[in-house]
This record gives sequence, C-alpha cells and structure tokens, in this order.
Amino acid sequence: MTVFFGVFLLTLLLIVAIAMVRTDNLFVAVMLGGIFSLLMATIFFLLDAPDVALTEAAVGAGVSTVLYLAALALTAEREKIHTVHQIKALVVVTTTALLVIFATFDNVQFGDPTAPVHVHVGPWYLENTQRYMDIPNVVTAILGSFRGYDTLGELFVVFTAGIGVLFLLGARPKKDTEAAETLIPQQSETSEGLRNYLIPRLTGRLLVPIILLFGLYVQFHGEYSPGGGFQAGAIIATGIILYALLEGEAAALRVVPQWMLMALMAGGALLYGMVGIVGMLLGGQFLDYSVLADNPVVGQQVGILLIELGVGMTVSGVLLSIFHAFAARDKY
Amino acid sequence: MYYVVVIATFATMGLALVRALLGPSVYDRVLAVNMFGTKTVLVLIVIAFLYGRPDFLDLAMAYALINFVGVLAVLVFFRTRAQREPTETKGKD
Amino acid sequence: MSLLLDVFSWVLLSLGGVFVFIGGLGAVRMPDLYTRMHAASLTDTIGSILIIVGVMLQAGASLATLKLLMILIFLLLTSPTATNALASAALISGTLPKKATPYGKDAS
Amino acid sequence: MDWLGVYYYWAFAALLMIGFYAVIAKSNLIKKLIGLSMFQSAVFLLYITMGKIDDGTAPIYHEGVSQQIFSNPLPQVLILTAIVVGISTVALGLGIIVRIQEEYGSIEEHEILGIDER
Amino acid sequence: MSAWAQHLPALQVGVPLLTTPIIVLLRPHGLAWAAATLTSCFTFFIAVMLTLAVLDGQQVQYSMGGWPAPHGIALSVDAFSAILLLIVTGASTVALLAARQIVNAEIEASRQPLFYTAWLLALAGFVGILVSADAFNIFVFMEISSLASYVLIAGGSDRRALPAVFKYLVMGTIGATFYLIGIGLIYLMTGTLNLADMEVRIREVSDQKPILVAAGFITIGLALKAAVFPLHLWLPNAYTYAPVPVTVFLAACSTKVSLYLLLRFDFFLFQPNLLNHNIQFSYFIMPLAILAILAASSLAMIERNLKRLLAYSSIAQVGYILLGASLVSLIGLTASVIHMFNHALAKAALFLCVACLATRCVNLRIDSLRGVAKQMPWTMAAFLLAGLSLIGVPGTAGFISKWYLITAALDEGLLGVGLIVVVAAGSLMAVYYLWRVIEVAYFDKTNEGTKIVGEAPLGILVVCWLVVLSNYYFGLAPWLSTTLSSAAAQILLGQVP
Repeated sequence: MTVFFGVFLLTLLLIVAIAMVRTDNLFVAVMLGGIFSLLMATIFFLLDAPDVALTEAAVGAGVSTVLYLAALALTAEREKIHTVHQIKALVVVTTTALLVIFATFDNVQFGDPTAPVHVHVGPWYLENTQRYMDIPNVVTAILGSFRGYDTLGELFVVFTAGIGVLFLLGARPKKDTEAAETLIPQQSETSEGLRNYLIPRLTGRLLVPIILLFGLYVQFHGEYSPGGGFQAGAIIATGIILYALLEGEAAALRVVPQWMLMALMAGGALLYGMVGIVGMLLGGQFLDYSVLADNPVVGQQVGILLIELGVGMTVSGVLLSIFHAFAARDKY
Repeated sequence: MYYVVVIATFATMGLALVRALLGPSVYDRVLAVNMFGTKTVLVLIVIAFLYGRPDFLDLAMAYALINFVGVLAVLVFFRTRAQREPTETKGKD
Repeated sequence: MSLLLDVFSWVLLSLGGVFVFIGGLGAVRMPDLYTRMHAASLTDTIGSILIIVGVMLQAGASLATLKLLMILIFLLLTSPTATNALASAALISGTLPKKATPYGKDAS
Repeated sequence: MDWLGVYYYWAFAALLMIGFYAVIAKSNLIKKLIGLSMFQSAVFLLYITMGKIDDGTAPIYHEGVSQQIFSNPLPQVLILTAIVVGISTVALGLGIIVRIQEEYGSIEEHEILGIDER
Repeated sequence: MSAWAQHLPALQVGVPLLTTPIIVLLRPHGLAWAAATLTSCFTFFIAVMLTLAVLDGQQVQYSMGGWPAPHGIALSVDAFSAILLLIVTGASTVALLAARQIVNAEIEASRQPLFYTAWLLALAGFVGILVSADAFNIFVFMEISSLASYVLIAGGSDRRALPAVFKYLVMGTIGATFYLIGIGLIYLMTGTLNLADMEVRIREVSDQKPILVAAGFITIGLALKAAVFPLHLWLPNAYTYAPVPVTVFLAACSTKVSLYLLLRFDFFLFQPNLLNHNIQFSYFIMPLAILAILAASSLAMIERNLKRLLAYSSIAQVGYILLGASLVSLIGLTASVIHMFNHALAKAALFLCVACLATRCVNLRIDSLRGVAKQMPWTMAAFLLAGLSLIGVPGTAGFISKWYLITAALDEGLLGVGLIVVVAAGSLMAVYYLWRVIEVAYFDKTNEGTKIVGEAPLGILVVCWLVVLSNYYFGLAPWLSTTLSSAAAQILLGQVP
C-alpha cells in the first residue's frame, strides 16, 4: 500500500513541477512551489526521513515562499514569454536524463538491505550511536558529532548567504541616492502589515508565541525527535516573520533590532567554532566533544547541544536579516 | 481503516491541486494552497499512526503552523501590490 | 469498552474521510470563489475535527493525544482565519460573488 | 519494491529534466532560479530514496518502536546539509535579481543583454 | 609547538573560517581590511608549514572530531594539495595587500567589513576543498567558496557584474549539483564518502553503469566550474566586471581548485579502476584542451577590453593544464601541476598590473591605454615582464611548464609533434595578444584630452613587482615547484613517491 502512496505523491509532484515551469505568472509559480515543497516533505516522511521532511517544510513552504514573495514584490509578477535556446535546452536536458536513466540498467537495488549503501558505513552509526553518545536520534548524532565538520560548513554556507544578501542589498541604487533619506518614511507606510485586518491579526498574535515556543522545542528536543538547530532556526525566523507580516517591519525590528540579528548571526558561528577550539585546547581533535566533560558520553551530549544552539542562532539571524533586507527595500 | 482516510485525503489533495492549476483567479489558488496544507497535515497524522510512529506528530504541528504563515505572506503581498498598482491584482490570472 | 471506542473512532474516521472528500469536490465544482471557499473551509474544519478526534481515540491517553489536540487547535485557529483573510482580500480587490454580477460577466 | 525503487529513481530523472529545462530555456531570472531549486530538489529525492530500506523505519529510537530495521541515516544527514545549501543559493540569487531589477529595470535575460549592448 | 603542529590541517581551514564572524562586526575604517590581511597572511604561513611537513615526507592526516576515517571526516594534505594551498593562500594574501585603495574607491565604508568577510569565506572555502578527504565535505566547502565568490564578483560598482554573476551562479550551481549527483551514485554503489575508502571499494563495482555515469557527472560538473572550454561561458564577463583585486584572487585560484578536484577524481579514483577510462579520458579531454588553447587565444587576439583579454587567456591556460593531464604520463601530469602554479604566478602578476592601471585609468579598453607607458613606466614594465612569463620565455616560470609540456609531448611520438605545434601556436598567439597591449601602451601617442596621470600608488606597485619578480625566481630556481609537482604527479598516478 505504501508503494501506491509513493507513486501517487510522486505523480502529483511531477504535475506540480510541470505547472510551475509552464505558468507565466511568477506569483502562481511561487505558490505552487509551496505545494511542491509540502509534497516533497510528505515523500521524505514516507521514506523514513522525518528530519529532512521537517527541514523541507520549514524551508520550502515557509522561508523560501516568503523570500520569493519579497523578491517578487520588488521585481515583476509576470514573466514575458520569451523562450530562448529551446532546442539546445531540450537536447542538453534529454542527454542528461538519458545518462541518468542509463545508470539504472545495472541492477541498482533500492530498498534492498544488502545493497552496498546499507552494509558499509551507515549501519556503524546505528550500532554505535548509543555507545558513544546515548541519544536516540541517530541523524542528530551524525549531524552534530560524527560529521560535525560538515555541519560547521553548512553553518558557514548560511552565513555566507546572509553576508552576501546584506552586502548586495546594502548598495543603494544609483538613481535615488539623494532620495535615500526620504526612503525611510515611505517604507514604514507601505509595510504596516495587516494592521487593519482584525481577525488575522488576533489569531496571528496568538500564534506568534506558540510558533516561537515550538521552535525552542524543536531546538532542544532535537536529540530525541526530528528536529535540531537548523529547523528550529527556520521556525523561529518564520515566527518573527509572521509578526512582521502582521504588525509591519518597523514593529518587528523594534522587537528584534538589527544589531541583535547581527549578533545572532556572528554569535552562533562563533559559538560553534569555540566548541571546536575548546575541544582542541582540552587535548582532543578539532570538534571533539568527548573531552568537554569527564564522561565522554556526557561530553558528546553537551557538545551537540551547544553546536545545535549555534546553528539555530545563526540560521534564525541570517534568515531574518535576509527577510528584512528584502522587505526594507522599496520598489525602485 | 486508516487507509480509507489516507485515500480520501489523497483524493482531496488531488482535487485541491486541480483547483490550484485551474485558478482562475489568484485567490482560488491561495485557497487551494491553504486546503492542500491542511490536507497534508491530516495525511501526516494518519501516516504517523499507520506506521506506528506517533512521536512524529511534531512534523504535522510544524506544517500546520508554517502553512498559515505562507498563506498570510501571500495576502500581505496582495495588499502591498494593490496599494502600489491598484489595477494589477484585479485582473484574472 | 475498547471495542466500543474502536467502533466509534472508526466511524469518526470514515465520516471525516467522507467530509474531506466532499470538501475537495466542492472546491473544484462550485461556481465561484466564495462558494468554493465555503465548501473548502467548512468541510476542512469538520473533516479535520472528525479525523483528529478519531485518531485521538485510537491513541488513548498519551503524549500523542496532547499533540493531536494542539494540532487540532492550530488548525481550527488558522484555517478559518486564512479563509477570512482571503475572502476580505478578494472582496477588497474587487472580486464579487457570481450572483452579484450582471448576467454573462464572470467577475472571479 | 524493486520497480517502485526504479519509479522513484525515474521520478528523480524527470524532475531533474524539468528543472534543468527551466534553467536553460527560460529567460526570466526568477523562473531560472525556481528551476534551479527544482533541479536541486531532484537530487535530494535521489539521496533519500537510496537511504530507504524496505520495511524499515526512521532512524530514531523510541520506546514504542519494536522494529529493528532502521533506514540509513547518512543520506538524510547529507541532504539536510544540501537543503540548507539550496536555500542559501536561492536567497543569494534573489538578492542578485533584486539588484539587477534596480539597475536595469528588468529581470528578463534577453532584455538585459540588449540594454548593455546599446 | 609540536602539539599545535598536529592540528595544522584543521587550523588551515579553521583560522580563516572562524575569523569571519569577528570581521563582520569590525566597523571602524580600515580595521576589517587589516584583520582580513593578517588572517590571510597567517593562513599562508600555515600553508607553508604544511608544505614543509609534506616535503619532509610526513603523512599529514587529521580526523575531525576524533572519529576515524570512513565514519568521521578526514583531512589529508599531500604534495598535490600542498602546492595548491600555496597558490590559493598566496594569491589571497597578495591580492588583499593590493586591495585596500581600490576597494576604498569602489565600495562604501559601511559595506567593507562584509566584503572582506566574503573574501575570507571564499579563501576558507577553497582551502577547505584542498585539505578535505571526504567527497561530501568537498561539496559543502565548494558551496562556501562559490557563494562567497558570487558576492565578491558582484561587489564592484559596475552594474554589468550583476548579470554576469547571476550566470555564474546558475552555472556554478549546476556544476555543483552534477558533482553531487555523481557522488550520490558512487555512494550508492560503494556506501562510503571517504576518498581513500572509496578508491578501495570502487574496484569491486567498477564495471557497473552507475559508476560510469557518476564519472561522467563528476567530470562534467567540475569541468563546468573549472571553465573547461565549451563550458567556460560564465568566466569572461565575471572576471571582467569584478573589482580588480577580486579578479587577481579568483583568476589565480578559483578555476585551479576545480581543476585540482577534476584531476584528483579522474586520476585517483577513476583512472586506475575504470575499464578503458584511460582512453576515454584522453580522447575526451585532449580535443577539448586543444580547442581551448586555440579558440580562447583567438578570442583574446580580437578582444578590446584588457581584463576580458586576460580572462580569455586564462581559459586558454586551462587548456594547457588539461593537455598535460590528458597525456596520462608522469611528465605530462607534472607539467599540468607545475603549470597551475606558474600560471597562477603569471596571471596574478598581470592582473596586479591591471589593478595598478585601474587606479589611474578611467576604463580598461585597450584603446584608452594609448601611451600609458610614459606616465606609468613601472607598471607597464611589470606588465611586460609578467607577459614574458605568460608566453613562456626562457628564464621565466612560464618557460618551466612549457618545457615540461613539450618534453611530455615528445614521448608520444607523432601525436606529440602535433601537440607541440599546438603549444607553439598558443604561445605565438599569446605573443600577439600581449603585444597589442604593449604596442598601444609604449608606441602610441597619448590620446588628446587625456589627463596626465601619474604612476600607480606605491603600495600596489610594490606588491605587483614582488609577484613579477617571483615569476623570475621560480623560473631560475624552480626547485620547489618541480619537486612538489612531480610528487603530486606520482600521487595522482598511484605511484608511491
């Protein structure tokens, strides 16, 4: 039966994907992108990957929809129909697809427990996580400790994106350099959010603390259930974005000011790095958490908690900074 | 019995998708997206029980919350759009 | 007793499934935005209530039930709110219910 | 499961195609970016599919779970990282697009090329 | 000190990476530049230490987090990565030393800390790729370096940088995703991500189609990022419209790092294990390399913008590097690796001269450089000397790599003669396109109405001459580069050095 669930969802996914490419209304494409992401997340859930599903939902349906919309508000809603290189595109794409499909002709085993993927490195984690760090969520264990260096890299990818967007959008368009001073009152007028809509505002205000609370739960419960720093950061950022949508940019910036966002961004990255360096100073390797406490298992748990906190801080800081950077810009 | 619910919900997801693809107005599409979101939450709940992993309800909770933010973001977008260019949002898709 | 609970929950679940499906049909078949919204949202809420309560009965008294209750509350809060916001946004933008427009002109 | 696994794999190939096509053939920059993230999503699907074991369950220990087969956690970890990379790329791409719109007044590739040639 | 020596591979990445959050917060004027330059110098110092350790014959290995190799992430440094580490950290330091005035002129003070942060992130990304021994970890650092490079390129005041960088973003992401697909397929068949472990386990499955497809995806993806000829489309505009210091930095190392990965995967992983990969690789790469040399050089000959001319020249040089590799011989590979080093020297010197010119000239069209040698004699002299190195005149670093390349080609018999003709033709074309600049600068009369401009600021000029002279140092005393290169070639061919 599960088989058919998968087939059905994949079919819907492909339909949505085609519709996203075909529509000339970018706004519709972005909304279908939300559906795409929910479908993808459900498929991940069916494939036993709840952590990934949570991330995909938080990122795809939440953050990336908001970012796309913010960018659309600054650019154009409609695509001009002008298809370039159609033949070239079809040739390249078909070649790639044939190459990919060619690979399946050699008894690739999916789902087979004896396939090479499932016998070499993967099972080792399942067998040894309990012994080394005694936390139930193996995904968090690998993410935090066994491959903690990857996660450090991931954190810095997000950090780079944040730096990049702040840097790019820090530039003022040339034509209204002199109008820059008048820009500020204009934007506070247009970004007052849904102030006049009573019901969404009431419900929203009720939900903001709940979302934040839920984010904290995901953050600190990541060792026991799906979730962790990245998901938590995205959810917390979504909560504050909701507040900004309801009450306006200015209000959200009063609650979480710009300097605090910068501090979160840099602080999270520093926290992660510090955990690594402290491990080194205490005689271990870089990012070795076993030395953080007398008992190596406790040390691992402390380390994972701290680095997840670092990831959560940076991610929420970066996503909010990016959102504000987009939202604070008036249409040129 | 869970299967019946899953199938019904899947069918509804398909119908919501039809509405999202047909439009005709953007509001219809927003409606479809919202509907799709709630249906996904239901499917997740049922599948969590079907697979015997009720601890994964966190996911459904996250979906319920995030979907709302997405829909509200769309509405705020409409509102700013309407203020800037009053003619544009009126048109059909 | 447990048999009774079981039967009751199955009834709720299947009713919920039926409602959800009808809502979906309504969202596709209804003639204009507002009626579609009506079909979608009304059955959305009742369908969700029935299914989640049905699952709750299966779960018994546990953490899962608490989570389900919270999900139900969220859904009941967010879904009508979203519909309301959507309706007012549509109305402000000038979309009118079908009947209110002159014959032959579709305003949706 | 065998043919289903292959179906998942082919869905990955199809999604890859759709996204890649949008990247190459569309002139609108936002559309290109949407295609790009679809292209990346296809790869996520590939990895998660290969991590699944038949009759397995998510690699999280829980009291009520009696099953002893857990799906492979490693691809999931990799994809968590890859999703983050994807959203970072999208955010940066959108930033660049907004700047392009400000400088050129258009986000259509063919128009932008035309503006610079003049 | 010895306790720290074991941590060197981790510090190599950790130092630039972990300084970035601090630099973001450095508001005062100039402090961000100073901090970034210091960090870059320190990174260079670590790279030198690592190189010394490698020359000493040590196996530099490091397990991140204390988890042993296939389960945790391992770092390893060998001669091949050491020579690239020297190039990358050296180029970054040199470019940063020269960057200050130009960046002050182009970027507002409030955004400068962000710019230098992105710079260090790019550096950390490149370095992270070079020291990593884990296929997926390489992807992560590749993305750090790419995202940071996009930011750097878009940083200047020229608006044409924006569409160029968007194109780079799209093509770079496609390249990285192709790489990810390839790694996924290999992981599917071997179950491991560690390169050394992969090399062992791939033998059993080397005849299966997923591995072949994976080899294809990885090669194409990396070729896209390395701007191998038909996939080079993103490069000319990106280099042309980027701020000049960024061009110095990226021209010297960005494509080199991708080439490093390409060679490492193709030789270390696929070459010894895949049936007939040898022949396929040669037949696939060699024509591309020849095309790259000829086509890109011809484009450079007709190009009017100095920066784009040099960018096309870079694409041609990628051709030389691949040509050496496609011979699949020890000398050929040595030529490849040594050319990476020498080309980085020559191109960094040339772009530094461009940086000098950029401080005084309004635009970098060749027409507008008429008679500039009278006003900027030192800059143009440096340009001339660096140009000689690019062409490969005896006594320069460029000559060493051409020499190795020709020696390698001579081993190939008749085919080799053809290759020598190509190399000679490429060099002649280089003479022509560089001569155009020299001619205009030295022998044309100054444009009427052009303001009298003086020599470039001393700071940049000194850095520029330093690099030019090092071209001659490594041309006359090529011990370091040849030792490292031949060791690298031996590693790539699987021979114990």
